[in-house]
Amino acid sequence: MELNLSSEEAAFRDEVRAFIAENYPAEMRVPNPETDLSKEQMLLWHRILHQKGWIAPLWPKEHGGPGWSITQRFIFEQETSRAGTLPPLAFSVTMVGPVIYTFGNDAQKQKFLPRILSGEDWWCQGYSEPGSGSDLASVRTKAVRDGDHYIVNGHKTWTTLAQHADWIFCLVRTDPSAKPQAGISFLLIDMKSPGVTVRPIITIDGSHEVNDVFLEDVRVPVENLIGEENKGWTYAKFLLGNERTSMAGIGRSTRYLERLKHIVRTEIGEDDPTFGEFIKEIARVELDVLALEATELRIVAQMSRGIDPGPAASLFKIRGTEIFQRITDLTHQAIGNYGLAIREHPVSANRFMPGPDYGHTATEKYLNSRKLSIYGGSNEIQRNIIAKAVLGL
Amino acid sequence: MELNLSSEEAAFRDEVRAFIAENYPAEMRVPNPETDLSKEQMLLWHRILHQKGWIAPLWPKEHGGPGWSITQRFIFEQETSRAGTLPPLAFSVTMVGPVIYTFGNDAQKQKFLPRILSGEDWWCQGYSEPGSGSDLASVRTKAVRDGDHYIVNGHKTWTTLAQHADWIFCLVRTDPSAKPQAGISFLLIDMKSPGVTVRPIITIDGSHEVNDVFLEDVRVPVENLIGEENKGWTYAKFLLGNERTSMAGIGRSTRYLERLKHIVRTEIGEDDPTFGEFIKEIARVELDVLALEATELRIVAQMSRGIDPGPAASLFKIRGTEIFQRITDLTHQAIGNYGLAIREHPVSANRFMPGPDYGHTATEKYLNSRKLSIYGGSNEIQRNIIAKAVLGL
Amino acid sequence: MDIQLTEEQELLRSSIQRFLRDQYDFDERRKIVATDEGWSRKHWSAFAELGLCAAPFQESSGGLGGGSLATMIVMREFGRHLVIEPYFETVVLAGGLIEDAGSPEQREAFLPNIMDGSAIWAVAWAEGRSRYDFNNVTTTARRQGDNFVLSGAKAAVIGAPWADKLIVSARTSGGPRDRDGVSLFVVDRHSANLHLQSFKTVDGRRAAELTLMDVHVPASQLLGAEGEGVVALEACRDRAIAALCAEAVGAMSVLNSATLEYSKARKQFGVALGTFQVLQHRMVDMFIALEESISLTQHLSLSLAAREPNGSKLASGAKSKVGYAARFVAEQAVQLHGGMGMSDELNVGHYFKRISSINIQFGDPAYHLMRYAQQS
Amino acid sequence: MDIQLTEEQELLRSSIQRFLRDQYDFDERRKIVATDEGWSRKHWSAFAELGLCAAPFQESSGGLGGGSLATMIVMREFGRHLVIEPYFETVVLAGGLIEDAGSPEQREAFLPNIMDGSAIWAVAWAEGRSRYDFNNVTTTARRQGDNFVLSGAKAAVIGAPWADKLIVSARTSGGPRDRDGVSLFVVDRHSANLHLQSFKTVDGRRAAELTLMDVHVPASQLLGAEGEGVVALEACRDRAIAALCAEAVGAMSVLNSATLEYSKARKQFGVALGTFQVLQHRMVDMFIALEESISLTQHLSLSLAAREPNGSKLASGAKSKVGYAARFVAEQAVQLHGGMGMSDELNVGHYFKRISSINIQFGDPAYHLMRYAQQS
Repeated sequence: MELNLSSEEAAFRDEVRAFIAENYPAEMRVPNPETDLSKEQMLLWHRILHQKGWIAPLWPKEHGGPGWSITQRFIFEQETSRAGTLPPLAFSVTMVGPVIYTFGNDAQKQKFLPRILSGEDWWCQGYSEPGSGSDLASVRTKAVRDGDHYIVNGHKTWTTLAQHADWIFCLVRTDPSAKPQAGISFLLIDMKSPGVTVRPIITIDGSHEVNDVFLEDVRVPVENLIGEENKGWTYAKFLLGNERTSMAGIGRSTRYLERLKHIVRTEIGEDDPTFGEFIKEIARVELDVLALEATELRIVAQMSRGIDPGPAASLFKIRGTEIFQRITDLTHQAIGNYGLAIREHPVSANRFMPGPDYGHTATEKYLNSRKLSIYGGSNEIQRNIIAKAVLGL
Repeated sequence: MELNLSSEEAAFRDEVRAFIAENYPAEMRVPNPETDLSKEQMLLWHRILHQKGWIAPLWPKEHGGPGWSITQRFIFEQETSRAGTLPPLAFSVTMVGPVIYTFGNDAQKQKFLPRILSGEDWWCQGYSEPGSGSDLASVRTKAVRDGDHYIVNGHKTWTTLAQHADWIFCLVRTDPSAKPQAGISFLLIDMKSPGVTVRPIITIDGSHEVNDVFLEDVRVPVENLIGEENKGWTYAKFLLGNERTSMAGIGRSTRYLERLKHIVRTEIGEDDPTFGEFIKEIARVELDVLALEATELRIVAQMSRGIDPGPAASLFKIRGTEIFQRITDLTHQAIGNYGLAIREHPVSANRFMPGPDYGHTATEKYLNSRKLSIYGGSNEIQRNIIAKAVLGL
Repeated sequence: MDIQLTEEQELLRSSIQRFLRDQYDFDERRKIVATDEGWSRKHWSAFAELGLCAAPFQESSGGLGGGSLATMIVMREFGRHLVIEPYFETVVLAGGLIEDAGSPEQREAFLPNIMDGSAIWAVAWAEGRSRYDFNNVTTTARRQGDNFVLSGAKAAVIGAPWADKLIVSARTSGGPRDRDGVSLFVVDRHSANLHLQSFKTVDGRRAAELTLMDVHVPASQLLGAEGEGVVALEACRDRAIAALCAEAVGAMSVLNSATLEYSKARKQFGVALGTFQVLQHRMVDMFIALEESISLTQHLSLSLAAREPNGSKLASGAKSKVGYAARFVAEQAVQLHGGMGMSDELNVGHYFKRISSINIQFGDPAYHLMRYAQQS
Repeated sequence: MDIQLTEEQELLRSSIQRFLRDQYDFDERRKIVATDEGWSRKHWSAFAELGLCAAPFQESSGGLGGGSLATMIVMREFGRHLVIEPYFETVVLAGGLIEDAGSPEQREAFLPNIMDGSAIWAVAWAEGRSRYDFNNVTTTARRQGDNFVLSGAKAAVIGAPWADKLIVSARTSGGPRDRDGVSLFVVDRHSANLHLQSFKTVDGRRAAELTLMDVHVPASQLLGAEGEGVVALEACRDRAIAALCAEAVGAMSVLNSATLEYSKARKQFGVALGTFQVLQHRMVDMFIALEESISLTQHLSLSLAAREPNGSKLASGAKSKVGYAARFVAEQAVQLHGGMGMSDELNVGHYFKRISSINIQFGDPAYHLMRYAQQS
């Protein structure tokens, strides 16, 4: 693509590429890393990156970031995703970390940031509640001040990997009389606190990625409040805006597209009447990826010239998820009759799965990727955002 | 299709088919009947049907209808549209006629109905106004009572074939202080009245089908008021509901689809990489037509059992227009480079048109059919109607 | 239903509806799927008692003579309740093949046990690389005295772990992709040298990979004419498609109602989801998709009942159009249910998965669209 | 623009913008199209004075050295104003072919008149049944002494009625669909035995069907190597596609702004059209379609400028993706303008028609999608 790298940048790219090749743990190369790894396995790469000083590309140097340029960050992002490495814990590094170093006090920074970088603390996100959907300001979980503590009661849901988490960052309602967005505070809660219960939610692909988190009379020290009481919505929005990079998922889509091509070439003869349809649809998606990648490069070029990318994140989220859903759909179609089968979790049980290896995760990926247009602000919400922010409607 | 015809019905179908074959005027078989015929030519078939007594299938027998069953009407509709006959004047026969015999007084019935049936009067519709779009109740044309007359001032637009019309039926505002739908009346206006001016609107396909109609101090006798003053919206809605049949356009789509197949077979080799794409897209449309036809038959079967078809008209309008637009789009693509050419109107000038005959109307039809999803209540409005009427949203 | 049902058909339909409403709600179904066996013999017996297993067969075969319309009625209701029991495999596929291609002796031997619910069948036509073509058969059957000896592997045989009998396609002559030379055999599920590797399907069923290592089958178990199995399977597929379309229509109708209801009840940003115009139009398109699918499915069933000559082409057309429509409805039902749509606890995802499987069984929408196109 | 333009490129762009804004609004354009000739020599001279006709050519050819990026800049602005003059035909197609395939003598003979605006050219490659393939050539050129004698018919040659010179493809050897054996000739528009039947195109241009009945062309007018015309035309097509994509992007950007503005101003049912969520989302998709088209068009122009090896595959990809995007934008712009969108008086329909023509020129989106797919 057209992002012309300087020689320093090219050298950096080569360094990243070599580092991944040499250091990415072999045991993390499983059919479906998102669901097939234990907590300890998931953390292996995180810890390697931490040791290298590369765990938090977005963080300022003073807090432990590598001090990279926007282009370097982009190169790192591109190389890691193309290589198919499991991203570091997003809820820790990308989400709560920046909130803490931006809005937290010194004690909070000293206590939490190093443990985030090292992977010692695993964070999960307490935003969604039953019935909130994309309307995150409709928080009903209550926190009532009681001396040096808040007493928290409520029910968080769709909490990703809460089963592994040491801490949860929560939106809680501290002023029930204020307008929805005004009475919210941002609290850090130790998952080991009495009154915290995690209940698995099994999704339609059979995996356990998300959970209900019940909070019953959980006592949270006031020192765990971020910033000011009732100002939590500001921090929450900051956090959501921080997801900007990598939502296009070019690296992942490119990898899955290559695999799809391999499957189609192996499974479907050129004389099969649907062969032409497959290669045409693959070409279509490939062009979608190319156009999105070229758009991403334009945005990176603008950002490095100091231009605000605006709601580019929404565009990337919409198109990136549509593309990936389409790829998983086509892959599921490509494996034909074996699309009827699905792996049983936990895979450690090692049950029989029919058909060629490359098809074993096709069904679960097709099902699992349905979530992409729902979670993280549904694609309908993203279109609302663009309509408002770009089109002024 | 599955509508099993009784032997009487089959005989009727054969009779209709034979009548068309023997009587449809050869000079009406022009490349694009909607735009290429003179007023007199357009009326030829109308007059033949009138003589036969078949001009107004929907009308009660007492007013000149043929007294057919719902199934007979359906058969007639199907046979005429499959044979590609130009439909009789819709604004006269299907629209204003039923309003007059339902809501008009005896004098109006005696004056207007026979002339509608015979084709002596050509009617056009004065509903749309600049800026009204699909919001027809936003009528701004005013009619002020002055003794035995109304003085009408206003501007109607998108008036189909007003250049041929003898009469126009108009929605006019008689009570400016009432709510939008409450102050409207339904007036019949002689196009020869002083103050009526017709100005052509040329559409993007270069044709002259629609017009602006300016009304300046037009004096209309009060005897030309239909029903009660300020009740016009009721009659207008009745009229719109009367368009129910034939909106699916199965006959027309079937004919155009056959022609498309012929063009593709002639123009595109089987070894052309896009051949597969064409036959696949044609198959897709053919199935859309088949599904819509089967739906139409279900509705006819329901209606003949006395079941209200509900908002079936909206479903037919949406899918019928989407299908026809797709067919004209594919036909335009099929003729390749000659899709760059378009006939110049009036065709009587007989200017040079390149490429094979079957492609000569492809471009204008593609362009012209864009109107179908806009006129007659845009497809967005039709979806609103279904959302409200069927889904209760 | 929109075509006028006969009194008998109405009776059939209302008896199924009543039974399923009372005995086969989503919780009950979940329990059945979670059992070791994965299906319910109790409910199966009830189906047989209701006459469902005999419904489509000709009266001359001892059936109720309901034909393809009876199948449509049953399958549509089964689709509404995600019935897991192997009615499609036993009655529609195997029963249909036996009635259509079997000898009088075979019909007499096998059909009564299917109709009274005492035998479960499955049909093994697919192979690892066959995709959706019946002629792609590498499993061989060679004559040895009074027996055929079958060797090879069959793939993704739905219902095989539950079955007493299997119908297996194997090549008696010709090359691996020849249309001629494929024959059908009735094989005992517990035959020597027949091995099953079972697995669960995405829609809660059980299926198996079959390995046949010199399985001996008496020559009397050859079903239909030797070498003409593809023709029999193609006719079987037309009936199968009509049944699957009806099942899809049943599933779609539940998804549409559930989505509509949810959108009216669920509030977001202070108003009901259903007030958002984008979602309204989405639901209108789901409504239209369902209406068109009902029409086309009925049209197909009626055409098969009347033995119209273009029935097979029409079957491919319906499989494609209804398949695309069902996928659209299923995907949008999940989308409009938001996070809940992704949860295994709600029924929506299970309808999604059944529709996704229907779209694979006997060929996906793209496969049948091209098949239809090539016959146009 | 989102890539950083050089100072020179910025200058080029702003000078075109200023000129077109002042001298080429929609009314002016309408008047030009309505003239007998159908284009404006006055404006053409101004383009030449602004340096547009020389912009893309190499400095060694006497051009300004702007290359494919200059073409992109010019064509995008031309797309915004629906410029009717034959810049694409003369500069991009013919000029590009001469610079790329011509001999030094030919470059010297022809390019100066193109760059100073004094000569109009057109390229005649298509035939009645050629569709979009350069090898489908039945027009023949046979050697006769110092001449070639051309016979046959060429189809839908845009700009031919305006042209002084034509580049005509004809077969010097091989069968009617062979890739080898097609040659290019510079033919005087007023040659003896060359007949034109002119017609108007849907986007307001003029085109012609050409009949050649033994047209004598000096052998010196053979452009490029004999028999290798297809290769030259393919390279020409890559440049043509980049130019057409840029023009489409310009047209789309006007349609998007116009639609957005209209939706804010136009009231229906008492509120602005733009408050309806369905229309909002439609316009978001139009916005996304434009953004992606800008990106891909820039990517293609940069790749051609850098002579990337996959440029030709990328050109097909861009023609397809930008073509589908532009069609979507154009159709929705008409739809959202309602009746007004259908009126010849409003500019929207004219952008629609130009986009519709762009999608035909040098191959439609489906053709190029398959060409791209076959190279993947």
